[in-house]
Amino acid sequence: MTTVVAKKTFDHGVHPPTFKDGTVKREIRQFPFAKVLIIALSQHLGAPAKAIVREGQEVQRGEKIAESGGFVSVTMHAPVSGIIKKIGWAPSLNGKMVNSIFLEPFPASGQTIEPSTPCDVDTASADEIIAAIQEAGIVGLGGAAFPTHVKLKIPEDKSIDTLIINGVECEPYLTTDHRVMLEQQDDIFMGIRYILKATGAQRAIIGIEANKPDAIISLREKIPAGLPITVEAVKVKYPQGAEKMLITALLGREVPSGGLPADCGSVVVNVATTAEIGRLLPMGRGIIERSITITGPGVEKIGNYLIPIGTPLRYALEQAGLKKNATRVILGGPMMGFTVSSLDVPITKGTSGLLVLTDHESQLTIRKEYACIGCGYCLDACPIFLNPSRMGRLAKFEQYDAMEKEYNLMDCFECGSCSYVCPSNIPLVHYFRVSKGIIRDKKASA
Amino acid sequence: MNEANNKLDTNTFIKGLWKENPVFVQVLGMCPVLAVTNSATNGMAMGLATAFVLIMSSTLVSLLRNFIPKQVRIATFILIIATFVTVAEYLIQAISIDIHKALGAFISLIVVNCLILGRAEAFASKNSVGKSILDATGMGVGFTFALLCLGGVREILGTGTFFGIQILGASFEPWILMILPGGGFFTLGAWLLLFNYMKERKAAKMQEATA
Amino acid sequence: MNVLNKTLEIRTSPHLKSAVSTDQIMMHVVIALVPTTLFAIYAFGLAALLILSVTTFTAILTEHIYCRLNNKETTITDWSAAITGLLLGLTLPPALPLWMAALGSVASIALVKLLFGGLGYNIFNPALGGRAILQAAFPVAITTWHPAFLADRFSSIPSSSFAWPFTTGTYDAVAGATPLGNMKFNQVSTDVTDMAMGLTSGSVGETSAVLILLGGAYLVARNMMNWKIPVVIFITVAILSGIVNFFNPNTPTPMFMLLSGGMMLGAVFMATDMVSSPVTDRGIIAYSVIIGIMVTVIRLWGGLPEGMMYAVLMGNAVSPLLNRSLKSRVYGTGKKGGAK
Amino acid sequence: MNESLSFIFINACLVNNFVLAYFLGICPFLGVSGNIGTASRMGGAVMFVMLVSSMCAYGIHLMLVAIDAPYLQLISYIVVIASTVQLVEMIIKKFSPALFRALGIFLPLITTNCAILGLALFQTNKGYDFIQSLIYALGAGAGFTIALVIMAGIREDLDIADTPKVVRGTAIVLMVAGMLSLTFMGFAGLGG
Amino acid sequence: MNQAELDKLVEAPNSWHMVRALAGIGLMCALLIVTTYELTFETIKQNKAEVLERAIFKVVPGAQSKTTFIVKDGQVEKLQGESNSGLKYYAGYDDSGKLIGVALEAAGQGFQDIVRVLYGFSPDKQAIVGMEVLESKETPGLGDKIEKDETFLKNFEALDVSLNESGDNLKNEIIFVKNGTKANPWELDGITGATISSKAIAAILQASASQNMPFLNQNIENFKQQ
Repeated sequence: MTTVVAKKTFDHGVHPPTFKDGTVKREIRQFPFAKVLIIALSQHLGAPAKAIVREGQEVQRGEKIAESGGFVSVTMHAPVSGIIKKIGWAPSLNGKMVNSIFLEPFPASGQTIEPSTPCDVDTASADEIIAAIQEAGIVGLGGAAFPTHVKLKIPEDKSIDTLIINGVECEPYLTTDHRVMLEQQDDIFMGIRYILKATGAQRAIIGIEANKPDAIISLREKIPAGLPITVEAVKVKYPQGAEKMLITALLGREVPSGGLPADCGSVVVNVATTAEIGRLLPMGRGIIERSITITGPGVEKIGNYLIPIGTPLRYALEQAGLKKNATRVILGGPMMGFTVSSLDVPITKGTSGLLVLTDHESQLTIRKEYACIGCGYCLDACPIFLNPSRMGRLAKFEQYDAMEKEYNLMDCFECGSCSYVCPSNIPLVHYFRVSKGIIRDKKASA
Repeated sequence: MNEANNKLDTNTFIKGLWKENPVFVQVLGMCPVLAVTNSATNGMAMGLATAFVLIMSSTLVSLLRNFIPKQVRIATFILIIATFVTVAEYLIQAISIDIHKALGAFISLIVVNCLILGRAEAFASKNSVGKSILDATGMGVGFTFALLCLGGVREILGTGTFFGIQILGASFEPWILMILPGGGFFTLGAWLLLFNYMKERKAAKMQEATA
Repeated sequence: MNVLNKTLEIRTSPHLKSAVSTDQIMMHVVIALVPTTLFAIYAFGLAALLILSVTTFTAILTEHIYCRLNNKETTITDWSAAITGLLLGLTLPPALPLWMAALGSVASIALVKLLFGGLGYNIFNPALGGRAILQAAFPVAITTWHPAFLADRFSSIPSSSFAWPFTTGTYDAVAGATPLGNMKFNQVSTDVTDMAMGLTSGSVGETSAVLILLGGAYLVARNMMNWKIPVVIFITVAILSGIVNFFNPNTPTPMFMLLSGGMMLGAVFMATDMVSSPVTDRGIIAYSVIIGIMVTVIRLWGGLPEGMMYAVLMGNAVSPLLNRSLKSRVYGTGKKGGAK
Repeated sequence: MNESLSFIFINACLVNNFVLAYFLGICPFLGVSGNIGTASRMGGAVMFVMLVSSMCAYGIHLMLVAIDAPYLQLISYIVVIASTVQLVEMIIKKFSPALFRALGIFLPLITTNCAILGLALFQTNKGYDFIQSLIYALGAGAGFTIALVIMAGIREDLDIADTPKVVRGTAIVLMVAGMLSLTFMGFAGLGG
Repeated sequence: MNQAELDKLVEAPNSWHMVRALAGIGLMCALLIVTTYELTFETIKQNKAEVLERAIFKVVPGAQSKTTFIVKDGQVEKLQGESNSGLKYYAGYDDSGKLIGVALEAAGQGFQDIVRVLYGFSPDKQAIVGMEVLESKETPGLGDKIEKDETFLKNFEALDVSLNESGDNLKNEIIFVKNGTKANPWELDGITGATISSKAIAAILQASASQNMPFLNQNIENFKQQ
């Protein structure tokens, strides 16, 4: 394989092993339908969607089943033709119950999708494109699940010069974005055209980590004539895929503390999201499935799968096959992903990976905790130059005020680099998550 | 002020020795406590000088407590204390130049010992003469006792002597650290530690008893 | 499929850990000290072996007993007590009475480390803190040097080593003088190569600059030591003493300054102690500069021939301040964050 | 011996640090060293008062020598220092409310700070002239501030440390002071 | 708290009471101080004189009486009464009233702080014949050996300070040598382990002697009348 030399990057960060070799060569394959799909009405950040179907109603695959509950909210579509069994509470990732639509597929249906009104990139206005993106139910597929149209709606007082397409995929184990970049290149370029128009950016940069040379080279070759797109390689480092880090690496700019990428003239969209936009908008459809890496030492049939939204984890893992010693099921990557407490949780739009670890890996992370010895590893790891060592101690002794006011706790985006390197095995990110919660609660009640 | 409160009881005296010991419990008047306790003799001399000033000024303050208006009380207290300190200084010089030399400026610094002003303000200015003398004596003895404790430990370990008398044998290697300033801090720290420890144990026992 | 029915493990991210752990770091520090230790025993014979064993063993024992008394799990397995004991031993003169060495070891662990909360919370480097206490307590004994490479060093032990506890030791031969003492009091310089190779008199483990640097390089290669600390200290000392030496050739040369006394051991193994040095980048630089300045000032103008110990302790004392006042610029704040 | 100004300064500031070698001003050292900001402001206030009271003490001493009344030394020093602090407080309050807010609460505390009186007594004992006295006050004040700020930094760290219960409070501060005192011994012999 | 006390608290400040209290107490204090001062004055003076005399007789061995001289306008004069300024020379005489030595103070920087010493000069021997530390803060047990160490004090049985030919300076500087290596009468044998403090004494004596010896030798006649 050819290699690509990359110089661009950000300061600090860590180099965890990538574990991507197992799935990177496996093409995205269609996943079967589960017996019941659970479509949570709140699987994005912002207001929950409002169901527009009732129990017992029959729906077509691709049909709108819920409309957005506000501007920061998106539409939901039926991932399968079938019958609405129930609208009610179902478990979600963080343990809370959320309102969901339970959909039972028709076993014999051809599962074709009805045609709809397309959005033409050449004729539509910026606002029309943004509305279409919301209508298509598109959210950030990188993991945050933030409604994409909100991100692309640039405030009046700001302007964007550069659109960054995030193809970094720095989380270990995950390869879905990598596969998307190899398999859906036309969709990506089409998506970029939509986004450029929606945001008014003059150029687009696709940022890809240097460990995906095949994607870099083939995307470079396929750039359609006349489009202001470049493909840039960035160094392999975690968390290179974080918005702020990618902006710094590619543009040398910093997003102001507490601000948005738009504050420094850029907007970052995940590559899979871009591909979705480029694929769905010309046909006027909505997101009904997404590609997910199912991997980890605890999985028998690892690979990248195109899975209908709403598929319960239990069904997904049954299909992929679990090993006996599996202990930990993680939604997302190993650095920022969450362990699930129940396998009845459905796959949502934000799910980029399903990682199963075994006793062996589990043992590596459960080690004796020592007091902070001030080694400074975490300071050298923190991509935003915080002092996790100090903040960890402050959190332990419940001095949240100092953490926020003197040590910029709120700038932490919980990438986990500090916990990863900590030789004393202090759960730093966990402390920070809890502390941020406490500070937010305090502010809310004040 | 009720009658029972005005009675001369032993508690007024005893509390200064132990329960409210000015050094170990209230941590007052640290500067002479540390500075001159490099030997038992010095500690003792300093303690007695302080006790003298404390008792005399408490007596006078108590005697004059109805004569001194509230607004100028601190000023008069300081005046009275400074007077007795000056008196003490001349007396010590008359008794022994060597002790005066060893204690140096720290005799004068008794003036700013918060213990004395504290007792004058908190006790003598509100209580009868008899009670005030008792309280001052208790505090003074407690203070002297504490200084002796510190000075004793520091002298024994630091020079192998106690009140100048060799007690640890001629071949004892003195821990010079103990008579240095650092040793003063360490020794007082260790005494406080001991007091904390005993308090903790007592509290734990009490808890056990109630549980 | 019964795997799917078992209780899942709930953990917070990240679910990956780098392999290095605190006890391993500590263990590697001990490994890095091995060449220095072996050379110390080779140079000073049984005396060094005894003193190093006594300090190390006492340190470990003190920590163990403390944990037992407090009904805690023993913390000696984290190797930090061993490091403290070993480092303390390396900074002591070879013929020091063993009871003093043991006392110093107890002070290091109990007073300077455990009272402050144990590993991670100590403000001062325990080994140096213990040595400072010994220096203040027994100033004569701790500045009485023993010549290196005596012919009978493997067969006899200096009589002072076995002085009865709490008594003064009797010293055998005419004491050896350290290069720094010679420089300060007799204006006699020592050959630089001798000092680099460790052929001079001095504390048990401070004589061989080359082996100390080797140990340091080992730790730096494993990213278990901040190389900036020794490097900045060396640069500061070299520049300062170079300037002074330029105007007054009677003062020691920069090379002499770097190779003599506890400079190497202090800069490489004491100042770099993770717990008692700052964590922020700029704090580390300031810390090292302060140590460099202070050691030069004490050596050139102060009353003492050697100031490395005091310099590092002073660095430790101001570390909390440096950590607070010299933070790194947080991403997106300050000058760069505001710019578009 | 006519001591050089640099010697006086270094000696008062480092070698014989008022707090760590003479134990002067231990009360504020133990009381106001919990927080770096407070400590540095307290240090500034003490330094300022030291300068003023040093000048006053020099004048009083001249006067007492003139009227041959050495026995009034202590009493006049303490009275003058107390009233100087009051006066300074009033002046600052009038002319610089900002400075008053920063230093205000410390000024009354300083009255009973033995470092101030100690300074006045020492400079008289040592027979310093006016300039020497000022430098001495400056050195002592700087030394006090340094010790106080270093201690505050350490105590802020100790607040978030797993110290055993029995040493918390004054005991651990004294232990730190002991270590600092040992550290400052390294400065011995400097300034000559 | 009863009613009477509450009344006292709200009572308006009475300036007459304040003045009365302050003046009364001030007067009383002044009285107390002056009384003590007068009562102890003689004893203290005597104590101090004794201490000084003890020191002088120690550094000028054999002296039985002393006279204090000061230098005024370049002239040696007997000190009348008290004086706090200027260097004093204490001449020591034996039974027969013969001058046997002059004691004077010197000071310089030691290890911790200024060291003040008193040393005796014998015009006959042209040597320092005694040294006493008046004030030092040298490290106890180490630096303070300059006060106690017998071998060190032996240096001052006869430390050569004879003048050079022109008589304006010492022939040989007083120099410090390492313990046990003293070879010449002008060398000061140091103390092992207290090198810095003993070296400081050498420096103090050298500075003071080179300044004072020529003067003393020139004016030695003036000191002879008791």
